[in-house]
Amino acid sequence: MISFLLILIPLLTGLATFFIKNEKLLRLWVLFASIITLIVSILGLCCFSDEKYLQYHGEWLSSLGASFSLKMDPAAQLLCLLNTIAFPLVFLSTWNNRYENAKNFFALMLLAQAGIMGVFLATDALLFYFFWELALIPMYFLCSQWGGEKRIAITFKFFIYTFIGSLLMLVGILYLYGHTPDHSFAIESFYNIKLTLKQQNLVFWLMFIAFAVKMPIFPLHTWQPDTYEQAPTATTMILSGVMVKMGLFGLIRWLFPIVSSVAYAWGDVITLTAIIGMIYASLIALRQDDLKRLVAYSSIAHIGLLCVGMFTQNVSGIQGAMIQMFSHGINIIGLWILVEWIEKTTGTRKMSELGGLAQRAPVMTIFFVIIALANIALPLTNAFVGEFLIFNGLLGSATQYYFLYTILAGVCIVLGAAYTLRMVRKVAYGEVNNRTENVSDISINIKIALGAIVVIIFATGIYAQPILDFTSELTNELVQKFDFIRQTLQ
Amino acid sequence: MPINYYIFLSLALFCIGIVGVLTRRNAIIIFMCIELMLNAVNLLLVAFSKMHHNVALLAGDAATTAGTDGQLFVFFIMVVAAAEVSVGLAIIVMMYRNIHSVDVNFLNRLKH
Amino acid sequence: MYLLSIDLWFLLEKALLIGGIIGLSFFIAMYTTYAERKVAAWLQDRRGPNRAGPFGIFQPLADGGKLFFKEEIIPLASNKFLFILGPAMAMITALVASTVIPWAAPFITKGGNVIPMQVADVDMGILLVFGIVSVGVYGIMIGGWASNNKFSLMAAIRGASQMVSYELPMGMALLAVLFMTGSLKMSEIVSVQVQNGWNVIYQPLGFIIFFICALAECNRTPFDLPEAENELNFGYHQEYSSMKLGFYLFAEYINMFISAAIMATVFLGGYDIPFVNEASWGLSSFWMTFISFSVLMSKICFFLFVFLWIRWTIPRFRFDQLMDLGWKKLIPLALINMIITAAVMLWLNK
Amino acid sequence: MGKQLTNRGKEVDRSPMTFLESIYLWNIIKGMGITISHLFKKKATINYPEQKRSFSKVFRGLHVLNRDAEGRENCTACGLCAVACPAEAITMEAAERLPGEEHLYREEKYAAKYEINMLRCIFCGLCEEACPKDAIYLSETFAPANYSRKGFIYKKEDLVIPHPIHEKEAYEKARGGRVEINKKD
Amino acid sequence: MGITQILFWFLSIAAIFSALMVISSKNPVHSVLWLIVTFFSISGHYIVLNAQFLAIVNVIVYAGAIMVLFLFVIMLMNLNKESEPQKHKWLRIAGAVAGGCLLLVFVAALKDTDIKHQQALVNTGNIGLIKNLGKELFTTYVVPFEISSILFLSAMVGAVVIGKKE
Amino acid sequence: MNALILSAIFGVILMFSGILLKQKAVIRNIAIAGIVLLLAVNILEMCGTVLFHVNTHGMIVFDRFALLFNTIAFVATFIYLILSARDMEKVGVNYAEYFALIFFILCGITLTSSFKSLLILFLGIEIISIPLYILTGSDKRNLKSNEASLKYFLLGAFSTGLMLMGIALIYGARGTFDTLSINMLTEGKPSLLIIAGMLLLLFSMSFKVSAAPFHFWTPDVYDGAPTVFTSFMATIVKAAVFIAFIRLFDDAFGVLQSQWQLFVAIIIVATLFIGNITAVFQQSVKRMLAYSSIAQAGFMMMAVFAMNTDAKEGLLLYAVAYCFATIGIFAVLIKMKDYTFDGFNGFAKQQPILAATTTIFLLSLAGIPLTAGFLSKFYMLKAVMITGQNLWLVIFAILMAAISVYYYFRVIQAMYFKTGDTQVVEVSSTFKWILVILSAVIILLGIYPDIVLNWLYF
Repeated sequence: MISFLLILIPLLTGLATFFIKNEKLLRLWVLFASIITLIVSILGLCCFSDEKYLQYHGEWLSSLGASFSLKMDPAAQLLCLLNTIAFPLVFLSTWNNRYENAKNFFALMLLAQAGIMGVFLATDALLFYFFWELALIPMYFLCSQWGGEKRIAITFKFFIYTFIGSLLMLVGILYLYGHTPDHSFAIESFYNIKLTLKQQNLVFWLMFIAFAVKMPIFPLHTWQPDTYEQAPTATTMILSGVMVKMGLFGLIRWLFPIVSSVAYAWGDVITLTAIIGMIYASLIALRQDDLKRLVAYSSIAHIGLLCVGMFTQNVSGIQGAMIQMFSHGINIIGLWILVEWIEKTTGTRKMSELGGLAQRAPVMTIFFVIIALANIALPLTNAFVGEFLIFNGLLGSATQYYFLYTILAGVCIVLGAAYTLRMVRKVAYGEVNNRTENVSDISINIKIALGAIVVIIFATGIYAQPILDFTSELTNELVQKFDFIRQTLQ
Repeated sequence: MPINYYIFLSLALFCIGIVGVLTRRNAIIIFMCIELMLNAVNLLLVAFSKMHHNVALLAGDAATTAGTDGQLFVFFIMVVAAAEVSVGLAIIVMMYRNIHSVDVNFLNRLKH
Repeated sequence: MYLLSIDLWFLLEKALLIGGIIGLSFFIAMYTTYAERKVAAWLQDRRGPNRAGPFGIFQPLADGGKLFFKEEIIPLASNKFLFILGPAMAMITALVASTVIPWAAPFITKGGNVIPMQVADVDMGILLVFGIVSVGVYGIMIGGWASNNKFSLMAAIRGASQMVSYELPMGMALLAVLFMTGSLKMSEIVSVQVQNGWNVIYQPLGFIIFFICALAECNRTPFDLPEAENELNFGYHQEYSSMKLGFYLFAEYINMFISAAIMATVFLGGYDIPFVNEASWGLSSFWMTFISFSVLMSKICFFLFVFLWIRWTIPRFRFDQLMDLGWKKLIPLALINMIITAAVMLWLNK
Repeated sequence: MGKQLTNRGKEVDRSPMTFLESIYLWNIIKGMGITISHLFKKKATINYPEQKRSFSKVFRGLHVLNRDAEGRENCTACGLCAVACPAEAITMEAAERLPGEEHLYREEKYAAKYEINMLRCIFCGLCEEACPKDAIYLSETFAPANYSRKGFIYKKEDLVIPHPIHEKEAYEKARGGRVEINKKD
Repeated sequence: MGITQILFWFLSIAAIFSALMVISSKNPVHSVLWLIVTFFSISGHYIVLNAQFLAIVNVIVYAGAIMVLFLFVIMLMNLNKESEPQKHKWLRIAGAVAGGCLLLVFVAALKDTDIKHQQALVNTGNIGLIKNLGKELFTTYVVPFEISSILFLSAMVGAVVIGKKE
Repeated sequence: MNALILSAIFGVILMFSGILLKQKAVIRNIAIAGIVLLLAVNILEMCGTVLFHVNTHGMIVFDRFALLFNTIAFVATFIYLILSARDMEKVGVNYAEYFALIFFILCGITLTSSFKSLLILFLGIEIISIPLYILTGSDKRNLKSNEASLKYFLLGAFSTGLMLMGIALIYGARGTFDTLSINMLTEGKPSLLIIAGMLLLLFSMSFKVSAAPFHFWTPDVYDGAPTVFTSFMATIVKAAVFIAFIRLFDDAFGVLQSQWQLFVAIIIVATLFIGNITAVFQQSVKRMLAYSSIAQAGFMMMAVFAMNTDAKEGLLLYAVAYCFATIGIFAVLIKMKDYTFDGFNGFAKQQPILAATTTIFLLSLAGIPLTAGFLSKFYMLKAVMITGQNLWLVIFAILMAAISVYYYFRVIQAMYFKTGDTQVVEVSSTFKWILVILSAVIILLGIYPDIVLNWLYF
């Protein structure tokens, strides 16, 4: 029931939003809606551990073997929480932004939230695909209507990339469906499929490409920096904070359990590409002058690490990745809020044109530094927990090159620290110039948003155990399955 | 007559029709070649109809009407051909009124 | 009745018959030209040709001779082959239609052989006539086109459209008759009439329609638009001279003859003598054949006379009037006639 | 008023057609009745060269220049006929009769040249009426066809009647019935 | 070689020859006339097969109505050989070769069919007679027959739509 | 049977209404009433009430599949008429005749959806084709329309010739025109005659549905024809021919599936490839839609390829989705002055409702989830997938569908993200409402297609 509500609330409120004309009312309404969703998701996380509240099953397309099945397992719960946290933050931080056709903008945002939520919750492959696309379409419109100058072409590139990916995933789903014994799209039937290695290979690549595009990892990432740059920041926050997690989540729920043996076999290759991508992204980030692009590339690097964590396929790595999914979402939203603010107040995103903001906006600077440090995974911040676990997992992983990988990944962390600190230095410190002269400090709404983020950063960074406990059961199950397969393979 | 003779005869006529359609530029001639194709089909159907009739007769059914359907089909083809011709010629004349030519190469103008 | 079962005696018999019919056709056609002039004269209170032979009965021979010996001119710009083909086709199609008409009661030889006085009593009898009539257009069209003269061409196109248009009501009028006779065979159509009375009694409307269409098919006044002198100089055979012109003219008269014969056969009982039972006279087969033949001929002559009579009474239509009449009057009428006949037949057979 | 020859005098009937008229068939049959009735009427034509119609009494044909019973020409070239001619078809030249020509010309003056243009002549007969000498009168014959316009200008030779004594038969023929009237004078 | 065979070969050769002339005549009017010849030879074939009804319908419909229309249109447009531009020579050769190949393929494919030993009944058999066809047409095939009237109606409406002057 | 007879009757009524009635609105209303009546009697027949009992001797069988498709076609025609019937006035003066022809086409559609005899198939296809030739050329003063008509006619007649040759060969092999009897093979390998005939039929049917490589007429014809009629012919008619296609190959050649499947696969690949790739390069939306219809035909061909329950259900769904969406787009397109992509610039600003509904139609055509277009494509893919061993085809189709997104979204981009002055004819609020309802239906079907498909079974 909870899970159904989580989709229904943003969906209905989103549709209703199309008809709200009053600007003030509109903002209150969407904030209200998103907070309601947040409350529901927290309820789902804390109060109702009973399965019957977390699951939902409805008749839908039964002739096709599909159903409207939702389930909140721990991984999904974590991401739902992220999703529900992200939206109020976004709405709050963009309180003062002016949008043309604001009602459409917010309605589409809420629809996207519903879609993303559906992706995390669906336990029916067809439904999963539906929500996957439902999340994409509003994003497309949001980016191309309210984005930057080159938005149309760039967003279209983004759309085509993800769409081709998702269509391939559809083929994969269909292929699996063809092999289910009871001709059903239910995830349970999918888990029961017995495939030969060759078939598994096929399915793996069909679906992995979709997820990889979404994340994105190295060779498929080219849409990402451009899109982040051109999209309206509110959308970018959702894109980078929540949507990329769809790909990672897909790995856990839809790929590894079904084709775990080939996932394991390809683990090396993918880890290597991910790491190459990380290094590449970090190096580019070092050379960036544009704030948005820098954050975008840093995101690629982080996601690469998450992917590596996933493919370690041990408890530590996967749990790390899970936590890090959450943490990265929070951190990067914080970064985007700041970048957005900087761009709005100074009129530029170029670091070379900025400087001395610490003098003019000290509160902002404090937040900026904290979030930046969280981003480079300083201990006591949330990202540290995740990255530490991932490195741990990588070291303990079964690949023969684990050591090399660990070193390379470590290099990336160092590079990450380098460019993040460079950013902080360039933006916050140095001389005040004519652009930054007349800047006043951040407004109250941003303060609230950033404050919440900082609270979460520290809370998770200091006391991550509840989350670890929460996901450990799921992770163990998965890893046992991997181990079983690994043993049978040997 | 052996049925093969008829098959080859009507196939030959059919292919001559096709060659005409492919090689001529005058819309009316092309249309005529299509009529030729239809006639080849008609001939073949009649021959088959008589063949099936023969088969039924040889099978000992003296009062058989096997093969009637083939000839009726030919009748329908003729009917349809007549209707088609009326429309087709109307179209050709309409085009001639506008461009004073029945050359099908003019049709390429649609491709830009 | 199989079309291709052939033996020698049969061939000879048919050859004789064909020769006879062709000769007869020519003879009748020749004398229809004579009759045309005579009747025209009479109806206009004149005397008509009376110089060649007693009462001018050699006039057609003289006309023919004149046509034969006139200079033959083939226009330079014309299409030679088609120019010659045109009148030939007109002539051939005119002649062929006579094959299915039963000219007299069958002749029974001493040996008991029945010789039908009909070239071919084919299954689709009357349809064959239609087939041939519909092919008859080509003579006019080809001739008119090959002349390479705009008047000829216009006349040819007029003629063709006229003939094609009037074939329709003609066929539909005939259909009503076919409902009643239940056969397409000419011989059966006649024998049904011998038993039940002439079709013209049951089908007066059909007969009138058929008759009007026959006029149009033969390009007779008031439907002689293809040769309307005052608009088209001389119509489709404007460029023709000598015997080729003669063929065209002749073909027209042969057509008249054949259509008269068909009307007589289909509507007036063919060789049947009305109101009497000739079989009870006990005449020999030869005489029976002869009498029936003369009865048919008299009917034909009557129709021919009516043709001529109409020609010299009614003025020519305008082309639009002609088409109006054909499409808007005759076809609906023929349809109605057909439907009523069918309904009545159904009712009677129930 | 007797029977009218044409319908020209009749007023056109513009009333709408009745049903019977609108199907035409009846009218056609009526028309055919009219034509067929002519089949049985007396023929208006005759077998011309063999049979001929008599001319009316007042028929005016080709001109003739008369001679008297002795064969002398009556014409004195007075010119009255030329004056009377509305079509100005007659021209003449006068000449004095020379001694020894008395048997040729009745008076002292005669027409040396006398021409009538038959293409202009309207056969009105005014010349005949104008003539004081009964020298010209209109016969019962037609002007025959000719190949040239010149041929229709009739000279005196063409017009003068044959000699009553030397060519008696021809004279009688040319004279026709008309001379009777002359004789009465 | 009986008379049937002679007729068959004669009609076949006539049909193919005239069909070839149809596509090779420069003058459209000649094409039409050759096509009429083709139709007549096909009608002849029908008679050989004792399909009398079709034979005569073929003459009435094709030779008598359809080809008249064709001739009509060609004459109205006054198309002569000068007015018909020829396709490029190679294009024509290509077309002919394509058609020939098609024929070859057909013949090669169908020369050994399972019915190759069957005979088509000639001269005899009464299914082609009008009475039998009529009976069948108005009992079993009465629905298609009525349907074809709809076809005609639509063609008629169509010809009016296209042909009527505005 | 109800619909077959009534559609013919209404064709005749409308034919005469042109002579008897002067007001165009009355004629239009008669036509709309006619289609409503057709729909009603067809639904009656689905419920078991047959008004006309005609013994067709097994040549026409109105099974559920046929009836359901007829219903779909009638609904689509109804929508088409209320959206676009007014625009036919602009084409020419023969207003009533256009409706008459459309009703005759509907009559042909009922035939092609229900035939059990090749004779009926042939007649049905011809009844569909002949009025279409005319509707294509109905804009008589427009040279493009003339040429399109002539081209369509010549090629259509040519393909009819091929089809007839195919039928003749099949008749030679089987001695019957009954599709089910044709399917009953004796034993061993099938006769060469039947294979040759079947291929010829395949080619001609591919031509009629404009599948590559027999598609070359489609863009020109769709482009040249008056847009109102392009809308009809690219949607309802095309779907009807597909129904005929699948029926023919299911009933008559089901046993021979192994023989023709490869050919169909090649045709599908070619159609998808050519349709999508060429559509990308078009500048005119109308022409783009023509190519997209080729591409969609490629997808629909997959139903023929797979030939199972899913394929048939899916084809019906596809028919609905495709017809509704395309009719909607064309209805909007007719109102435009400029048919190029640039003509749509800034459309959303001026006509937000039209733009929104058009977007939904385009999304449906592109096969984006939540629209009927997605599910119908999904059904096709699924149908092919469960035949096994044809993954390559599915992947290829998917890639092509991704390409199709490019050109559909070009319109969306133009409408929403570009600025410009779109010239639009004023539209009534009814028009807008119907479009809104139509798009709602498309979304509804995209979520819950069983409301259509359940009619197949009960």
